Amino acid sequence: MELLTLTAQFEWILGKSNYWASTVLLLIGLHAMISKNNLIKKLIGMSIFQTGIILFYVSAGAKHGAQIPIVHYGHDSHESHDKAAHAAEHAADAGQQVAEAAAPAANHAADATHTLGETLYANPLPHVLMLTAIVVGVATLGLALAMVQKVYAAYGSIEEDEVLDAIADSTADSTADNTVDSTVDRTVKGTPEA
Amino acid sequence: MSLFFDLLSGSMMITGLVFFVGTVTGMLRFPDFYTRMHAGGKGDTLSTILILLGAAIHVFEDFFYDPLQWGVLLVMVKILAIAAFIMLTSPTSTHALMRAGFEDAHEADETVVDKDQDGPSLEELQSGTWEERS
Amino acid sequence: MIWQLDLILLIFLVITALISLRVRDLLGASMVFGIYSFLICLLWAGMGAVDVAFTEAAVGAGVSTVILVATVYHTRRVTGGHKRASGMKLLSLLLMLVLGGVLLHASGDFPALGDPTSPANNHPVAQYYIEGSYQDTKVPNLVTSVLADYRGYDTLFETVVVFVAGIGILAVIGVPTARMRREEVCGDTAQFGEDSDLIILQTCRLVVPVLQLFALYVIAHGHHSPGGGFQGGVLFGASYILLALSGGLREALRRLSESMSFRLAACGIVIYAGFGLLCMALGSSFLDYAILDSILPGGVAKARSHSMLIVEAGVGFTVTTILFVIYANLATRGKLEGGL
Amino acid sequence: MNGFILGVAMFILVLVGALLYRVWFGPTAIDRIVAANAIGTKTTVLLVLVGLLFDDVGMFVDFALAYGLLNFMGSLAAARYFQRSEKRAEAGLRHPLPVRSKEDAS
Repeated sequence: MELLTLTAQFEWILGKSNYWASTVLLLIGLHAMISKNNLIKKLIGMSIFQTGIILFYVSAGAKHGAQIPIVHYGHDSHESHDKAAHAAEHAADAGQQVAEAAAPAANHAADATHTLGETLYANPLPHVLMLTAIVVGVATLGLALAMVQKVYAAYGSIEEDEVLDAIADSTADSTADNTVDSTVDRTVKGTPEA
Repeated sequence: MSLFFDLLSGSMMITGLVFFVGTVTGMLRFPDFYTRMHAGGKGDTLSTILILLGAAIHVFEDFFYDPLQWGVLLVMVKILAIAAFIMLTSPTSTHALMRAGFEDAHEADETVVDKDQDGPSLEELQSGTWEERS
Repeated sequence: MIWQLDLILLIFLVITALISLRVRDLLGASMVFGIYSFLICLLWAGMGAVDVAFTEAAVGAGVSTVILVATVYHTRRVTGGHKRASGMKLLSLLLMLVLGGVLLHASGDFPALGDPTSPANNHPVAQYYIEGSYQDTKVPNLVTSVLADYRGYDTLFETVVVFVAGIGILAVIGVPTARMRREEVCGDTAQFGEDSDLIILQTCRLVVPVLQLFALYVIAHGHHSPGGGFQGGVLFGASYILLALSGGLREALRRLSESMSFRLAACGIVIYAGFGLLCMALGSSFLDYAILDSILPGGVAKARSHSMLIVEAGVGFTVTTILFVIYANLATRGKLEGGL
Repeated sequence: MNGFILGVAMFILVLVGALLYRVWFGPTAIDRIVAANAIGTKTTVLLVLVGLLFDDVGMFVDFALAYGLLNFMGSLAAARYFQRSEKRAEAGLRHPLPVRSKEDAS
């Protein structure tokens, strides 16, 4: 392993920092899901785990010096790449209108964006995947929270060990615990601090 | 003229930062919930609005040199709208939190209670036992 | 990419994650999780992922914190001590050490962050989305065109997952008998915000209409700026949640009842899937909008653009209503009255 | 000017880091909520500044506006929590807080 200069080392660290952070977040979330006793804490851990994964994907699609993945097509362009995209658009329009006659021009414009396209815009694919993952994540978080409320209504606690004890007690009784019902108010059963 | 805009927006941002430093100092150093809320409510709103105004001026500079860019003007209006909504919502949340802390029976630190006044104590107000003497 | 902000934000993120798991007051932990979501939204904005940041902004500020607080309200606020967690903690730490070692070791083989020539960025599919999608669809926002057009199947079934989550919540904590009583209660005219604070009520009266209008703008303008069905839907759902927080859940349910919510949610999916079937009926494959050229004006590319708008509206319907249903059920333990 | 804006953004971020002290050690839940409120407001500002740094504010200002409209929902929910649990206690229902301790920070 060759020795790196200080700036090169710093750049190496910068190049890995997002992956490290996502690893750390993954581990924090997973650790919370395994070892925390409280169910809501477990769910917060699950959300952190999820953001760790999202961070990994978004980092994989990031590019240095790239624009956000929205094409500049308007008239408010200063930079040269905007003009190139603009020209490409015009050429493509022309290519559509005059059909095959203008095909070489359109191809040329496509080539112009091809060279720029690699570094110009951030990679949109991970963004799409993660965007839906966030909304689905909050829907599943809601479902999980509903289950937590149900567990509390049934066993009077959201601490894992207390719930397990309650389950063990109820199975130890030969008679099934019929008072555990969704419609019954839990004041009968819910005495968590007893 | 560019220098004028830069100075204007820069000075607004710096003023906002000064107020934000005040906010943070207050929130870290003040002794009890009510005083912290005071610092957090006022300084935070004002500093946010000032920095956003600075950003709006910075955006307006582009429009000033090229008045055909109506999109840029729209962006400036949006930034001003953010400032307006912060001005609306931030005091509301301060009010809600102050009320919540009051109802949650938080105690005031004794160093900030004015003992000379002939008014009710915080406990009397919170428990509702105090009645105004006519 | 702004690496200075990036680096600080990553450190803050890890700290905030640790705090939110360490705090034993669950209400505090929920709010700290809100801070976590603020910071991660900033991180994504700093990395140029504006659509992801928009979604996180709407979800983190508007929905996830509120539903966590609602659950804490209906369960317990303070977590107890650890009776037998210590053995599990040790095991977990050991596992984390092994897993962390493996993952950190593997990260040495990753391409550097922001490398434009990395395999993920150099893949022909990603290249095609960047270069060809604007010519294909005339939609400047590449994320929207990939979301609603190229990856239409994926988005359709993600929407279905959201819908199924709503049904699942109804199945888990919905209380059918109380729900029938609820219909009668709905009949009488409840005063708007009878038990709310005046200042909060008036502020929300100003904010809610603006928020709804803005949500519609976000859905409609998603072609040209960050936004789209998911973001706008979350904002619209958040506006109903805000109405419920200020004026009472009863008021919000009077505007958008639960049965109507589910009808609209199903409607959204029917719009999306029906549009795909329409493409099939016209002789192309499912969700291939190019064939709609014969119905919609403006050429093939414009037909795809317009189709995306309709599909995004369907997504918006589903997300709006399901998020409101999630809040309404979690805030009241499924009874749809009383509660938070 | 870009360097200046980056400096402003970094400065705000460092101060947000100072607020994390209040989040970590804040003796009660409501202190944490106050800090969360301040951080949420500053997030809005930082989003606009990041947009200026990208030289493309128009794309960032939309969700900064969404934050401006939404970031008081968390504090509103928390405030409603306190108000409602107060009412439940008055009505003689079982309070959701078994122990109403002031030293709930671990």
